[in-house]
Amino acid sequence: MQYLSGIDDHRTSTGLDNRKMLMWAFLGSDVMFFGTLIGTHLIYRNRNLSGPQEEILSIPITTISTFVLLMSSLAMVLALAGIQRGNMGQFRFWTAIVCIFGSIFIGFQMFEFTEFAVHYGLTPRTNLFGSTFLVMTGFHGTHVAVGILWLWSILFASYKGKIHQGNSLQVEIAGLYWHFVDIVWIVIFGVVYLIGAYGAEGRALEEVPHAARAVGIG
Amino acid sequence: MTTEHAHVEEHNHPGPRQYVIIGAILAIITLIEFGVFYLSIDPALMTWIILLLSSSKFLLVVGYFMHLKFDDVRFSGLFFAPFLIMVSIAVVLMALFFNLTR
Amino acid sequence: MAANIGILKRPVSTEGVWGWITTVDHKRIGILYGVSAFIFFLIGGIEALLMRVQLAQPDSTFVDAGTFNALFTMHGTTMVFMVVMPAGAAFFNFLVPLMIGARDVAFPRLNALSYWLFIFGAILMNFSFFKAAFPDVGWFGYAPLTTSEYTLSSSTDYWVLGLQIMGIGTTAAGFNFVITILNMRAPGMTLMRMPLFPWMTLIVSFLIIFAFPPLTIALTLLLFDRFFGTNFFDTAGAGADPLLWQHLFWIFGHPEVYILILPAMGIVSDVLPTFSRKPLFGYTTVVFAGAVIAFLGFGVWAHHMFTTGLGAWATAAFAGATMAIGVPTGVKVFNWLATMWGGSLQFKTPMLFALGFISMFMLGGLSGVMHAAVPVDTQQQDTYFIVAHFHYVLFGGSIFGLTAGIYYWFPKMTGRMLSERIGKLHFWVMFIGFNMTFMPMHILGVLGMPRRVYTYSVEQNWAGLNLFVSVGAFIIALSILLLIINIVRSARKGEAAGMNPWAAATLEWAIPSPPPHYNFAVIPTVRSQHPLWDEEANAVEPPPLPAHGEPHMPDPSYWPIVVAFGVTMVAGGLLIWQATTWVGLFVIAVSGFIGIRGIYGWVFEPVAEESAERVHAHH
Amino acid sequence: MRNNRPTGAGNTNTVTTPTAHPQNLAATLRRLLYFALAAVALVAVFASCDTPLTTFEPRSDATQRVHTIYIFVIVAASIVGFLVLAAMAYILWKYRERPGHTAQQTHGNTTLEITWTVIPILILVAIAIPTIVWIAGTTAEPDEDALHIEAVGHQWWFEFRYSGLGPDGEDLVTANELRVPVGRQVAITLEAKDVIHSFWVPQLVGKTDMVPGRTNILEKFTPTEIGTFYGQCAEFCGSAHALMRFRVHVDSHADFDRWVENMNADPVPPEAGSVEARGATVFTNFCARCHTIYGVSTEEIGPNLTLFGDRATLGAGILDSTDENLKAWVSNIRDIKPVLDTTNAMPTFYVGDPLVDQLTEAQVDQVVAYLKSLKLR
Repeated sequence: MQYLSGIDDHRTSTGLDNRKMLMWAFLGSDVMFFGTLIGTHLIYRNRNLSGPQEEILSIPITTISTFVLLMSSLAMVLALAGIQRGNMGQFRFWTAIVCIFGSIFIGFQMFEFTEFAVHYGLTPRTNLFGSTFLVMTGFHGTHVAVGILWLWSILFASYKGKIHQGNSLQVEIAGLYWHFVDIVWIVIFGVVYLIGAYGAEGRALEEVPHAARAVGIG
Repeated sequence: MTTEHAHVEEHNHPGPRQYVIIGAILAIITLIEFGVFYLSIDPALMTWIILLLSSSKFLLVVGYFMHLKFDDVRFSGLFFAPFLIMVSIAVVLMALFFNLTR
Repeated sequence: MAANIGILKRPVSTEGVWGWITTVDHKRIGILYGVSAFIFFLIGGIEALLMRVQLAQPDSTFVDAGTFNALFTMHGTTMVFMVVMPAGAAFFNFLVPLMIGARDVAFPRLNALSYWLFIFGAILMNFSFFKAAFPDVGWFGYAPLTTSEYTLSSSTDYWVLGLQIMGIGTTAAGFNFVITILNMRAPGMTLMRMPLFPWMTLIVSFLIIFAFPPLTIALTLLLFDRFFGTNFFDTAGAGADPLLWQHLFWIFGHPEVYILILPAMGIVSDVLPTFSRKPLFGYTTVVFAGAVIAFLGFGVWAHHMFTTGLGAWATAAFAGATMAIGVPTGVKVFNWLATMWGGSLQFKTPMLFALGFISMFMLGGLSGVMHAAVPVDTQQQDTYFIVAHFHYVLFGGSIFGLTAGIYYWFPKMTGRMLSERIGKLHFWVMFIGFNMTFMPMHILGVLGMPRRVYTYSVEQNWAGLNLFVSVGAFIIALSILLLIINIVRSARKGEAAGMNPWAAATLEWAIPSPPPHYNFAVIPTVRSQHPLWDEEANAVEPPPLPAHGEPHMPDPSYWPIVVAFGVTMVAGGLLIWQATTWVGLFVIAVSGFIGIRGIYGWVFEPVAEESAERVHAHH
Repeated sequence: MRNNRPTGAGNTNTVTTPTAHPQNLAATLRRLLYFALAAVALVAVFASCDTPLTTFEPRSDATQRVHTIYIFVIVAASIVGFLVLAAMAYILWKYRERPGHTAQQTHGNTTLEITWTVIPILILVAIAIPTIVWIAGTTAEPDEDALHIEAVGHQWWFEFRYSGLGPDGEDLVTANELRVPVGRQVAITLEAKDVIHSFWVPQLVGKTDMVPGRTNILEKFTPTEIGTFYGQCAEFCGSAHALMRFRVHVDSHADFDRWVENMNADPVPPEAGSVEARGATVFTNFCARCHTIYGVSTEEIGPNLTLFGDRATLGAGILDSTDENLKAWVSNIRDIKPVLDTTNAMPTFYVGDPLVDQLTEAQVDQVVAYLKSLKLR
């Protein structure tokens, strides 16, 4: 056994940064977290004894909010690309966009929850659908909110000079988290909204948008 | 080391142009999903179509926006190992709860 | 630079009580874990003894039904979450960085946070004793018994919240050790040169980060049911299925079993070669078997539910998967035996406990195979046969393995030897007491005695065996007393250990005992699996500190305990909220602020104060 | 590179501690042997006792099938356990540290390792085959003439409903003491009213859980012997879980038919003016709010008490059905059993405190006499 001297404190065995690896491990763990929530929702489908269920999901509105979240993800990579090239203006602009789009998404979700509560009388106490759906999407919304808080903090820190090209890894890690929140929503939108609500009994036909009917896919 | 590493990575990273293209594809797929929802087809077929479309969106975001396609394979392991475990567990649970095993 | 951001001045001293509270040194955190686990071990042990007094004779009125149910609930919860897991964590913390040649874990402050969350969660749960009563729904907490409809006291709320907080801490520790082991190894310390203990730590850490989320969700759903009136487990009113809880709990719970046993397997795999004076037989196989056990561990959860009416084919599939786990487990046992084959066996105390582990764990494994056979399980499920089985695995396995670890590494941790004489006495008393306690439980199970009963009638004819078992339990207690005596004696007049008292092969023995706070003056470069056996540095003092002085180590920090306190008090606020809404909301708001403030303080605090400039320049 | 692998004591770093002497080891092994012998003797003593919940005395075709596999598995596990322990003892003896003996530096042997991977696989396959055959067998449809019963778990008692055997072709309901005829297949479905319980009669049938919201199917079984068998709730179900027991009376066909007939017949009203008659009034005024006696009352909150006088036990199989026990039970159930004070819980009727008492002591005696008089004709 030999002893090396002058080893760099920041050397890692794999050459990968500890913090980035931590974020990936965390995301892996979060997969189990959301997987369990979505799984719970799915196995409780169609077990309701009473009250509204999937027929009240609004696909047009959720498609828009999904689009907003997807575009925030795009803004996130553009912000990262900006700071990695040292273009702080680009970074700040796109980061602000991410936060705004994220907030719009939260707004959509609050609108949806309010609609459910006011018009359909659906709260987490109403029935199984209310419990599983609202807790699942609520946890997702909480993740989005944490992401917004995180990115605002990074944005402010960048004005104080604490975030710069040299530690763009901070932005990359926050970005990984943000994209993860996005892919969770991709799954929820596909599995819970589209597949879940497809052919749900009592779905109002008027809901088919005129545009869709016009091109003959209604 | 971190900065150095980041620079090395950038060589094979997609740039803003590709990101915008990916973003457009994501938007189009979402639109297709929206359209498919209003088709009157067999629910099973619809399920598979949506699963296919959603997973391609999933893979695009993970692969490009999260750089997994270009990054160290160990990150993919950390992410996809639990993903596979979770999907298997969910499938088994659904089979159990929908009484497919009786 | 950072001191003026914080409302709290950066702690600078590592001395005294505050030194321990603000410590981020993995060795100190390891000792905190170890001491806490030992205290809870005594509490959990007393709970067990009270149960055994109650069951020593039929129709006993020593405790009433509610107390007994609280005792077995807290005994199970305590032993699993507050003893074996933190005891494992104690060894992870103290040893893993030493064994892989690192100066600390990857995230020292996160490490401190893990400990404080664990201890606060444990205290919160035990606090229920003063407030309402101990939780009395079983450590498995099967719904719908845990819903507010059937549990009138608030004790279950303490159980849910305490587990939740400990779970967060444990998960954080899991992340830390995954990264530490993957990323912080010394040069040349490839994964396949790592000793078995860090290997098993890595596997356990993966199990933790992937298995705890389902428990977190299950607890959250139950918490929402109890606090906010959701319907996840409301069978009568909403058509919920109570099996959901069982599935989620055991999706966590079965990997948890391996979280409890794999650290002990790692310890034994490192102790055996040292006292056999030869390398582990089939290193690759033992590592691989550990990984396979962990992986299969995610696919067998429903064998805890064979009697719940899963359906024939699901039952058959889970039975098959369960039996499959027997194979890598068996392979490990054979490899341990082969390690001793041809060796020169020294029966020092750690070796005795390791041998106790192998034999008792194997018996536990064999009885485990028995109830993998579903028809047999219909007779054994929820009887004392199961109690016997998992105590052979968790006591005969985990506790014997961890005790082997205590005797083996105590010299490294403290610099003093434990007495071999008392140690051997401890082993034999514990071994005999253990078998007296748990072997007859197999027979009780065969004779039909159900678990979790606070009483039984004379006509069942279980009295004699139960009395025998209770006597055995007190013999175990005696053996623990011997351990305490041994530790106290060693603290007073234990002989100095020296660097490598067992002439062992792994890196932690290449530095002084106890290790300096920076572990290695100079980071070693590793060239084989047995650096101290194979290479020239054997028996040579470690190199002196380089000219520029001690390595920079992370400074102590207040923020971990502040964050942990904030999180715990949010839970406390929820409990108050149930009684007095506004006070509760106030507490939640204040402690939520403390928690978030703590996170910000943490984020903007440099890892080490004096090196702040250097780190900044580096970026 | 010099190989410095230490070969035992004598290494510079080793703190010399006394090594185990062979004599000590031999003595230890001998002590262990005595201990094992004592344990075996103990088993023999206790196994010879009469333990009504034993899983080792099958009295139905179902438990007989399980028993065969049970014995096979125990024997297989014991042989494996014995062989491994023996091998371990041999290794410990043969390779103990002694002067002039050094450790052989082997690292592994692929052939050996494959061998001891394959052997457990073979043993496990041998156990898996009967397991899977047994599981497949449980899916069989019940016999044509099977006796269909629905068992419902309550906190903390068992309700048994015989399909179609009751008045007007409805269910015939009884509680805590199940009666079945010998030699006829019994097909039981399991349900629960509140929390999860488990139905288990070790000598007749293995356990299956009673899950609220689900209907589980108990393994079908045919009792092979007349007698009384003990059952027990096997899933923790709250404070009185330990006291949730029941009995199964396996009767001859004639006795069983007579019992069914008697259950369906209207009870003979007690002689006017007798103690029993006054008890009947008390029953109608108080007990009938929760308990059914066919022909007298219809509420099904508590256990059905028809033909109660013929039951051997009371309180879900925890007490012998004597007058004193019944009196204590009716007076204050809370002295006997930890009861959750929910709306469905049995009230306290008599504790000698006029502010609490709903009945007088005399009235309790009367209702006890009445209940005990409800016997088979």
